[in-house]
Amino acid sequence: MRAAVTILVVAALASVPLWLRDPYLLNALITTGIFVVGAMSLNLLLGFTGQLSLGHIAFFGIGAYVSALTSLGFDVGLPGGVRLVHAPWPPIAGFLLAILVAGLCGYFVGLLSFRVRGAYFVIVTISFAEVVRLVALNWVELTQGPLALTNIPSIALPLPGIGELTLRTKMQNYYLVLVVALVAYLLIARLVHSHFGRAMRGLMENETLAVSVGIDVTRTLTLAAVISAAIAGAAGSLYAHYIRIIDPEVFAFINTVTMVIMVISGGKGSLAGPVIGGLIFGLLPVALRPVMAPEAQWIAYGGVLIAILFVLPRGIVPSLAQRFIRPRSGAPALAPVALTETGAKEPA
Amino acid sequence: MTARSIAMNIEQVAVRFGGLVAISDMSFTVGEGEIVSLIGPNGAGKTTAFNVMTGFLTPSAGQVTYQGTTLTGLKPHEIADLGLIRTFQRTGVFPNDTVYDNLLIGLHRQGRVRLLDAILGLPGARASERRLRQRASELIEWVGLERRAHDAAGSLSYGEQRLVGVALALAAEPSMLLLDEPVSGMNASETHRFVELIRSIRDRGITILLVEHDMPMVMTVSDRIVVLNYGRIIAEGTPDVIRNDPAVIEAYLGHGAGRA
Amino acid sequence: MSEFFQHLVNMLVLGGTYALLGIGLTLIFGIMNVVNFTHGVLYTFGAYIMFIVVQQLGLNFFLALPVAVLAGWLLGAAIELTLLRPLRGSDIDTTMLVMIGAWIAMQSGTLWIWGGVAKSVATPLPEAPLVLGPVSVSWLRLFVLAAAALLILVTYLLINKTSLGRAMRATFQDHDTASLMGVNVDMIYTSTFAIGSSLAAAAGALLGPVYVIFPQMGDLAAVKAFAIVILGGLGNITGAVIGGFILALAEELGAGYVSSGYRDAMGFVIIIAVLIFRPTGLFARAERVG
Amino acid sequence: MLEIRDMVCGYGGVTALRGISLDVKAGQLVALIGANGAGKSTTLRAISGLVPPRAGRMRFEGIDITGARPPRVLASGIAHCPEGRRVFPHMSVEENLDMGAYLRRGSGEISADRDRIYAEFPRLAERRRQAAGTLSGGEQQMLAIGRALMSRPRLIMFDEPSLGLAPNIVERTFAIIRGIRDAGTTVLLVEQNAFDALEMCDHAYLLENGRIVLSGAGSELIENEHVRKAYLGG
Amino acid sequence: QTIKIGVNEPLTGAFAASGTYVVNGAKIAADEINAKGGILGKKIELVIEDNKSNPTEAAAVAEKLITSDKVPVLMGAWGSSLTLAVMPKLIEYETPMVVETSSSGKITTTGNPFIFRISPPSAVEAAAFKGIVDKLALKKVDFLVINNDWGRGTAEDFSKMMKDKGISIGLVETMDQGAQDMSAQLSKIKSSDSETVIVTTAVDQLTLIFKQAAALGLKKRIITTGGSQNPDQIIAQAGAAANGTMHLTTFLPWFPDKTPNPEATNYFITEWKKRGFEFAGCTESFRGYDGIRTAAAAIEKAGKAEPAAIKAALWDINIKGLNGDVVFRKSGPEGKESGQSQPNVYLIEINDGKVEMKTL
Ligand SMILES: Nc1ncnc2c1ncn2[C@@H]1O[C@H](COP(=O)(O)OP(=O)(O)OP(=O)(O)O)[C@@H](O)[C@H]1O
Ligand SMILES: Nc1ncnc2c1ncn2[C@@H]1O[C@H](COP(=O)(O)OP(=O)(O)OP(=O)(O)O)[C@@H](O)[C@H]1O
Ligand SMILES: [Mg+2]
Ligand SMILES: [Mg+2]
Repeated sequence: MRAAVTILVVAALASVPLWLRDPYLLNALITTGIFVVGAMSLNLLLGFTGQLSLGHIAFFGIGAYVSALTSLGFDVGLPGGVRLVHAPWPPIAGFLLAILVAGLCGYFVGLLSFRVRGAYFVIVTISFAEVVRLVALNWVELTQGPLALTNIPSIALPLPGIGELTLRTKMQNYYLVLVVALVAYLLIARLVHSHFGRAMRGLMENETLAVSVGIDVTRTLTLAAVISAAIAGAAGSLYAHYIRIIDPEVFAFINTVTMVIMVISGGKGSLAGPVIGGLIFGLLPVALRPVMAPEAQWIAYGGVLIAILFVLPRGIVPSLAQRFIRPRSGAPALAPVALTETGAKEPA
Repeated sequence: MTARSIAMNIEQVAVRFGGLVAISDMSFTVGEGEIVSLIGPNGAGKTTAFNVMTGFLTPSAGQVTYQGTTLTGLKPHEIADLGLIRTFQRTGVFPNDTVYDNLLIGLHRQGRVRLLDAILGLPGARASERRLRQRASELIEWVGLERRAHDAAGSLSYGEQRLVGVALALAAEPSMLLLDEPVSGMNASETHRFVELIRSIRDRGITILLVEHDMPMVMTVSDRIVVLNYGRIIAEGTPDVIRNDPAVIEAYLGHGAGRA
Repeated sequence: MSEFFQHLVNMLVLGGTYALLGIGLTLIFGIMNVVNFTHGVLYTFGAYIMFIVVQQLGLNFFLALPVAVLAGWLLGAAIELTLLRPLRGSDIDTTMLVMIGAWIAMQSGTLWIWGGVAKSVATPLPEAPLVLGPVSVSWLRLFVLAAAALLILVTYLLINKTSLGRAMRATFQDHDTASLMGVNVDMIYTSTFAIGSSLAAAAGALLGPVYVIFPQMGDLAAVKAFAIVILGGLGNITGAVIGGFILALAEELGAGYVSSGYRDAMGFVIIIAVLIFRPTGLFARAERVG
Repeated sequence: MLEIRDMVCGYGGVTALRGISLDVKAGQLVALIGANGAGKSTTLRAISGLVPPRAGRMRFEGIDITGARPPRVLASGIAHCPEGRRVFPHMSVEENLDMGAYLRRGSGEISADRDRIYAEFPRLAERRRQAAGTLSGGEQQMLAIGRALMSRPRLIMFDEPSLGLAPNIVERTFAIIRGIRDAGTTVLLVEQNAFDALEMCDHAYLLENGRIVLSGAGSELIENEHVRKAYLGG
Repeated sequence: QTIKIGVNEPLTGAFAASGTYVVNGAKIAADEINAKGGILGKKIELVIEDNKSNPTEAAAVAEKLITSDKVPVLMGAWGSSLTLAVMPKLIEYETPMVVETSSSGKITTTGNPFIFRISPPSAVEAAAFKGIVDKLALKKVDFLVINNDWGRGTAEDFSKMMKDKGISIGLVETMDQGAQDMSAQLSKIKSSDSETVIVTTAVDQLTLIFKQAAALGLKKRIITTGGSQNPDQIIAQAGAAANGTMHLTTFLPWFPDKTPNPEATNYFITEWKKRGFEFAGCTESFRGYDGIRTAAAAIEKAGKAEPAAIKAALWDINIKGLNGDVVFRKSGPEGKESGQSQPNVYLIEINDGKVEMKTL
């Protein structure tokens, strides 16, 4: 049953470019898809470990820059008179490196997250993103700073024996994003349903208790952070090669906020949540654009967001699931946390 | 008492919170397979001692060794990996998960598989998963919460949550169990049943260190009792000795405790 | 050397404004546990009230301040009643997202009403700065510093020394139990949010004339306020004040002696460093396990 | 004094109380006993207004308090010392006690009451300035009891007050409870320490699965075969 | 039946104020043209879209304008990163764009033959300033610039030009776009040994800088560049603090007679005031006006509203813009050159709250 639904949804998504001819809409779908991948990765942290990263765009941006620089090449001076010169590599190498480097950054931020929680984690992530943004802005020799990296090549897939296929058209890019999104989805799904996923949930709900039964906080959180960052890095790489210009504005706070909106409105901690939330809030601006004044579009955007949460406070997917599928027996009606050990929780 | 090998050795442990001395110069041992109770007035430092033993607190002085391993510097989960598992004085559950899922989380130590196996869903990972589910059901049955297995743990009554807490500790396969006031919130009959439970745990070779204010229970179940007052050990011995120790009666039992 | 003293004076003045930004948020975020994305909008709102009263209505500058505080209070109460009350008991992330929605909508509303062009407010204070040897500082900023000190003191006393303040803290630590103590928790929710909002509006009203007034002015202010609150420890007013000065010091010296491009990075690096060594902020609340 | 008729109560999809009727007469000490999950705490929460009743009526001193919110219930004279301590963790011991007197006016009397509580529980006096969240379990329990006493109610409800207290403090706590009853305050007591509770109460109710299955004088219940077996460990 | 021109500007977000000004200027141009009967016998229609000050959106907007609205020519997109994001789309759909504000050198040097820029990149501005430099007797200058392509580019190009003239360069300080407190940077500049500060940023930050410099007792000559100053807004908001500051600008709304096309300037200013806009907006909005007139002239010259024809015609136009002749010269790699026109540059000074033309 579930498998059938999944296949149906995937087939529907795969068919879109076959009947949707409007390049503008296809473009909107592609950029939305890229952000949906970012949102899925954020959901792994927020929804399954309870750690809200408000600097998630840092990993996305790092992925974008790494990928762009790998495929464009660079020549920078390092302290001590050393010059670091890199000749352009194929974009696909950039894509893989983006995943690697973003994952590595996730590792360090994950190590930090072992020390801080809740609000403190939030601010560390915001700070991390800001510092990365300022480095991108000020390390002009490497990143060209505000002058932006331009002419980033499109991704080319090596076809063994034939040569390579450069993904230039919208349809090609659409399928590329779709495939990456599916892989990310499956990876996250497997992870959270495994025993690692349970460890994450345990930490999220009652950390003291979780460690007392032998769950390793650092390892679990770092693992989640690495995978989450790596996926975000992949999304960033797709972004760089699709938009083909990248400047420090990619690290803007509003981009993180967009991902947070996608995750929470769709339903954090549910696999489909960020996809649904992402599609809604990725495409809502497209729908609003022709019908009202620019400022009004934003007001409507905020209004829709509030309205969704008023009707479905736990996010679209979990709230609907609860309502239509099976009323979960005895979900605590009074806040049960107040009864338990860790008492007053810090805000996330 | 026969010569057993020592499971846990607490050597001259002291804990201070700012100016407040919670424990000073505490030393005692717990033998393998023994049931030792740690009692004392409120605020004597019993829970603090547990926190030191399980790595939640670093002592200001002294050290604890468990089965020959010095615990200093180990993190709580590493200590748990040695088989030293505790329960909490107040309730401790994963409130938004069902009782069943709570136990699956508690079975973490049994369910370790390689990340890649889990992500690829290899047979090893699946078999392990089946074993865990089996064991979780057993544990639920054992504490008598079958009826509540699929309710969120946070929606259970106070006493029921405490039972889940004990089941969680057992799920972690302890070689030594530290129980912090396990029967508070249970009535006499429930306590009786719990005593049986503890005995059966001990019979499986698990060492038990118990903190409890329920004197009838402590007196019936303990091999040996250590009494703390203001962070110091003021008495140590068999239940009979402790029951009649004037210092203990004065500081802790009270004169009406004869019924114990 | 004189440059150093000038930086120090700048730091004092800037720190005062940061502290002011921090205390309003420490009430709402630190005590109420609402990740208040509208803090910046309320700050902006206070500044626009100042603009309306002084520039458009032509009324007195000093009169405009209490008006802005009152307006902030009313708007805050309205937000609490319409947006937060219906979601009482929901997840903190849900309320955060509603606040994000309100932030986006209200900021665009500001843009719609007043346009994007920056406004400024004339003040009756002398334009020529106060010069003390090698350092000089504007009278307006000194006034802001003094007003900030006053507001901080009043807030401190309110929270820590009055029974209303105690009820507030109790409510957000355990609201069922607080209601068992006879606290009207609905009233506390509304008034805490309203007081926090009025402080944000006060900050905007004071700083609007120092800087310029435009729809996004609150964004940067809000980010800094969050950093300050967390640096000082959630819900800790003294901590927020000290956090404000630390951030100001880091920025001044960072810009003065490291590189102005990394000025804002300094503050964030400090935050990361502080949290590595003191994971619960500079003034952590005592906690225990078991 | 307190009169409950056919009260039904629950959480979400769960029904915890299935029609409860009980009476607490002025000046009495009434005990409520029952197994884990029987609904004892829910009964107290319903009375104090934390959980709205789904059916039934409640009257206190002749006034209908069905569905009243907690502050109103407290103002009408009923205090509730909740289960599981529920101290305000980031407030000091002293501030916690002052919260108990939130609705009272007159600082002189309040501080006299506070001193009385410090005298009863010297441990709390030693810890006056300590954040309540860092107190030991038993110390928190003492604080919760003290805080409830601070409101000077006409009816006070205790939910497992002896939980986590040392035996000598349990004795003292029961003495205090008897003392306030003797001084004219009505008490509704939920206790797992069923023997002591039944021994000192004037009247007792036994709750099972959300229903009252037995009621009578404490001594009657102690003698009851079912009670002995299921609750007294005998 | 109308001829459409796509306008891709920031109407919300960080650059909303400027983008709105530019659009207002554009509307004046369109109305003027239509009042005179339009072009090729048809009215022109501006299809205005908000790019939200966001590069991703700017690219999406370009896509929409070209594919859904079928505009044959665009104007946009204010900020350099916004314009740079649009550029791949221009190549993809072979549609030309008139760039009215962006200053990044990259825009015309990376080989995009669909770009026609009427705003001066900082190198052009620096070259124009060259003549004035001698007369000001500069010795040592510090820079305080906004940390984006515009500020950084200005610091770079002006430094180069000044070094060639033997002027020494002191500090180069930056500030974040949106930063409100520049006291730290100004304190540093205050204690440096240069006599002049070159400041490049948008008008809001300029106001703040003047106020804060006055508060700090900074007594150096301040010269601003970039033509986004809105001196009137500065006078209104910074008051006495603005006195003595000098501004390098490309448009002189205060002295219509001194502009290259007094008639158009007068018309534009009258119309601007008639529509109730703030006078201060003129120095930003005239670029929208010139941009649309440029696009319209190209359509007229092309004789049909088709992208390829318009692109070809853009090379041939010569109109008198508000700040000089719009004539495109080739810039960038051979075979794929972009067009760049050279506007005039003037120096003005604020004295006693009035704008004066600096005669040197
Ligand atoms: N984090 C802390 N900060 C300050 N004081 C603390 C902290 N933790 C414990 N204490 C104090 O140390 C003393 C010992 O506390 P502990 O919890 O160990 O007592 P206990 O013996 O378990 O008492 P109980 O039987 O009441 O549970 C208490 O007086 C308590 O107030
Ligand atoms: N917050 C809640 N959400 C959902 N169900 C709840 C909640 N609190 C209690 N219940 C359910 O209501 C029933 C009665 O609980 P109650 O707490 O009244 O029991 P009790 O008699 O006080 O038990 P104990 O002796 O264990 O404290 C139980 O079945 C419990 O699971
Ligand atoms: Mg204890
Ligand atoms: Mg109960």
